[in-house]
Amino acid sequence: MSKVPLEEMIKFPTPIATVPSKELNKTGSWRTFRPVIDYTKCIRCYICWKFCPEPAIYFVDGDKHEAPSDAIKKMDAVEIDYDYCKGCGICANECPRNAIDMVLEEKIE
Amino acid sequence: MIEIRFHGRGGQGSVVAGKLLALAAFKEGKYVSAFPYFGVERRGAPVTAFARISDRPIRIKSQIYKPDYVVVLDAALLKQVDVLHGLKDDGAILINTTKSPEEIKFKRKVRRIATVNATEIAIKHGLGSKTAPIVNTAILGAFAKMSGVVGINAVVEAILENAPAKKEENASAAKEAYEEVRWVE
Amino acid sequence: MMLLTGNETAAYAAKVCRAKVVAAYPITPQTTVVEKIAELIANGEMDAKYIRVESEHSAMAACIAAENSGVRTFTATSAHGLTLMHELLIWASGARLPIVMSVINRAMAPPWSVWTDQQDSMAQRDTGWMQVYAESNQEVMDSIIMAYKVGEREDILLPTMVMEDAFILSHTSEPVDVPTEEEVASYLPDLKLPYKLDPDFPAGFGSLIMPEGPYMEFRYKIAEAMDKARKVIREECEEFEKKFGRHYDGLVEFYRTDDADVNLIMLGTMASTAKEVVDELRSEGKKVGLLRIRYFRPFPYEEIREVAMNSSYIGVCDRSYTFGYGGPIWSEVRSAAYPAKVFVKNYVVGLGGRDITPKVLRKIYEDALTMKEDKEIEWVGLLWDERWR
Amino acid sequence: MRRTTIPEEEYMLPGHSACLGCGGALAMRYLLKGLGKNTIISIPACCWAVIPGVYPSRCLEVPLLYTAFEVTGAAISGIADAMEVLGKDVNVVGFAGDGGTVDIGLQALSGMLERRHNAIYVLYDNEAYMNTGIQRSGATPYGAWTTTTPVGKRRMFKREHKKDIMEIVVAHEIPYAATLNIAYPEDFIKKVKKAKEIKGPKFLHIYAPCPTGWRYPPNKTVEVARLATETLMFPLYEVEEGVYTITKKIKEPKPVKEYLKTQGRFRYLSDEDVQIIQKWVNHRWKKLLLKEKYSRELLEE
Repeated sequence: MSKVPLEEMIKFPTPIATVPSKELNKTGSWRTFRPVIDYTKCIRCYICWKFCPEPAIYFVDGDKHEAPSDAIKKMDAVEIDYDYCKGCGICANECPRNAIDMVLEEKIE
Repeated sequence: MIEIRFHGRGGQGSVVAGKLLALAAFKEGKYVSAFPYFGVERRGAPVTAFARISDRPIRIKSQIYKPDYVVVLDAALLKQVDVLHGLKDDGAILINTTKSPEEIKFKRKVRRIATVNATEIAIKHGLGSKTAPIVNTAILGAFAKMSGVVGINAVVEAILENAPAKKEENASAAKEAYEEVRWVE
Repeated sequence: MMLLTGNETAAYAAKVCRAKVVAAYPITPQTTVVEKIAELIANGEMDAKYIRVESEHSAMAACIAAENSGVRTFTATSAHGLTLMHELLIWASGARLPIVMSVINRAMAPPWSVWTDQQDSMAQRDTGWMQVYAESNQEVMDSIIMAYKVGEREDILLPTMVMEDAFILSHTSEPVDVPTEEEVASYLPDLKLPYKLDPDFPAGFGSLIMPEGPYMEFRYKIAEAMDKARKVIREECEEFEKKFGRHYDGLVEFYRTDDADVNLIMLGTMASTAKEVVDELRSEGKKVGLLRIRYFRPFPYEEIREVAMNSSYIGVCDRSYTFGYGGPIWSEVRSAAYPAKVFVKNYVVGLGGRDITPKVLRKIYEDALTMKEDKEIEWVGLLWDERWR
Repeated sequence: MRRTTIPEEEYMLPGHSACLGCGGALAMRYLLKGLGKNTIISIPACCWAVIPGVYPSRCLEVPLLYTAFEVTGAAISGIADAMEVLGKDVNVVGFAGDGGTVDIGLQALSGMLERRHNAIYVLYDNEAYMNTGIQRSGATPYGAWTTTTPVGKRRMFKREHKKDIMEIVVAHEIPYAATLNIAYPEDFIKKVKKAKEIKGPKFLHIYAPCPTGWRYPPNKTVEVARLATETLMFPLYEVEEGVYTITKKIKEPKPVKEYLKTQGRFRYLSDEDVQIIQKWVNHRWKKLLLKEKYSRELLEE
């Protein structure tokens, strides 16, 4: 699983872990359900970002996605990093506008 | 090698006496070691302490069973403890007592019996209290004279350097006991 | 020169080695080590933090954490305290932390006994700690200084326990040459770990490793370091002599072994007493010698093999027992001596502080001189009485 | 443009190995947001010994010293004092689970608090030995199924109430102790920041639900956590120099049944069992209100 060669791993006399987990472990492969944001409903309250235990939700420029109103569109939007999202569904559960759907991965094209 | 055993009670300073004696001999260029009875010391209970003095490095690490000298810090112990146990046939004993050496009788032969009233000397020099005088420095002065194992000057020097308090008084007590000690052969 | 007990010596050693964090819990007969350290700190003679932990287990845990932060640490314990630490002893060596600890060898209960016995430290021989057994207070001082020097080398990075026999050293005053902090500093530089806890170095110290990961490789590195330490200790003894003028043969001490037919092998204070017995027997024309093990870890198998090759009979004195088959020193000596065709007999002595007198040791030498091969293991000094004193 | 209610800086990286919906992962994320980069953390055996991933993986942007199960208190004592020796002002933090805190690590915790080391001890409480696979701990609540309190013919679920670690800690008279809940990140981080500014030993008790061990779907972690406070199963309060302050006032507490029914571990409970828990909750809440009321008088000293 690890991409680090054994020789490289034993450069210290004792195990001292220095490689960021995101370089080693794409936890997106754990996912059965994928959270999909409906940007027409999303009010950009960032509650999903706040409660993500990975964290796998990040901010992007507001113009990048649709929005329910022009005022909201001025706010930054969020995207889900599917490389790491494990699909726990907390975001969908906590979303005050029901703007996140949990879609079965196998149905995703 | 000379081996010495001290008899006292927990809290009387027998262990310190052993250490001061070793220190005095060490100052005279001798090899020394000093140790307490390896056990659980309780205040008031009879205790022993030991010292070895030698011209050669001391390699023996076992206990002392056959001392050359026995030093008794409290005469009451004579009735309670077999202070002569293991004392060599040509060994000698020093006792802190009000009695003269002639008055001390043992069932077995002892080469030299010495006595000194270290209690009186200690009280006179203000060491400890009347009911709990600290006699360990006085008795060392007497030991220097009766044994010749170590000189009084070295004893005084060791006391001056290491007595936790009343250095001068302790040294004076040792010097006085050095003069006062008497013995019979 | 000062007249110091073994325990006072250990405390002074921690001071002159500039230990900066001391975490320790009191236990008889170690207490005077920590009392002395507390006194030195209280008098402003020692500049260190003394963490008065609530157990020996926490003592070692705190030392591990402090040492991992890049600070030189010291602790001391005995018997039950040492065995309580067991888990963390393995942790310290696995984390490659050159902690130094004074161990006052004391018997394990039941029944309660506070006297000399080496079961406590022998039970730690697989923990990855270097182990050195002193026979005098001066050796306690010198071994602690050298323990930091050897342990902190980047090619070693292992912890060391320095043993004193309970009371026989811990509470016995002997003249000790105490070097100054400056003298020691010119021999022992400040601790410089190649890695330490630092907010600028976000790393996980000691994380999980799967069977295919390098767990085994890291264990091999400990073994390599321990093997290397054998050579380093011999070299450091020479360095030490140059600096402080006191000679140590290395991992062992040879005492009249060269032309001896019968050699006894032992460690700790009994070896000191045994030298008197060797001289006595030599004066009677008996060709006997003594190999004193200083370092039990790393184990001096080469020196032992050499002596075994040149002996007609070997006796090994153990002050502890591995219930099941012989004393630990004996079984290791026999394994190291193996290529030599020599009988190696085990004498078990001095458990629970039972005195090891010249008479006891003479009896053992006399038994060995008969060169009988009928009995592998013998307990000497059972049913103790006047005969042995 | 954006406005967030908690700091944006992340010191926990994705790619870690926590279960789906792990409350403990959220606890760490918020904790580090409150503490910042100048932090050293020590973690004993617990879920978080595994979450950073297999060597050489790390998922924190601060150094992490792994330690043995029962030594968190001692380890942070050692680090805190070493930092003082080195003259470094660093947040020294222990981060342990409930077993490692209220059971096997209690002695070391008590020692660290009593000696008043300058460090923060964080308990992330998932109410059982989860890393080893859901065994009962002293922090497991009454009525919970675990693998060592299984429910067979004999209904052997845990019959003892949760150990009150906060009161044990407060009895050490430390400057700051608080309860935190991952469902209330703003309150959570406020308390972390407060602890950071206080010198001496600090204790943070975090409620960190575990979908795997509590038998609820992972998307419900925040919901379950919120219910714990809304039903007063886990009230939020802080104790500063002995003075209690309830930080989340619940005007109309929901019945505990609302909370219990969300989790499979409580599904064996009869109405009487639920009443036992409700009585316990009511009693403790009343006690807490009294503590708040009477401890105020300490401020007049």
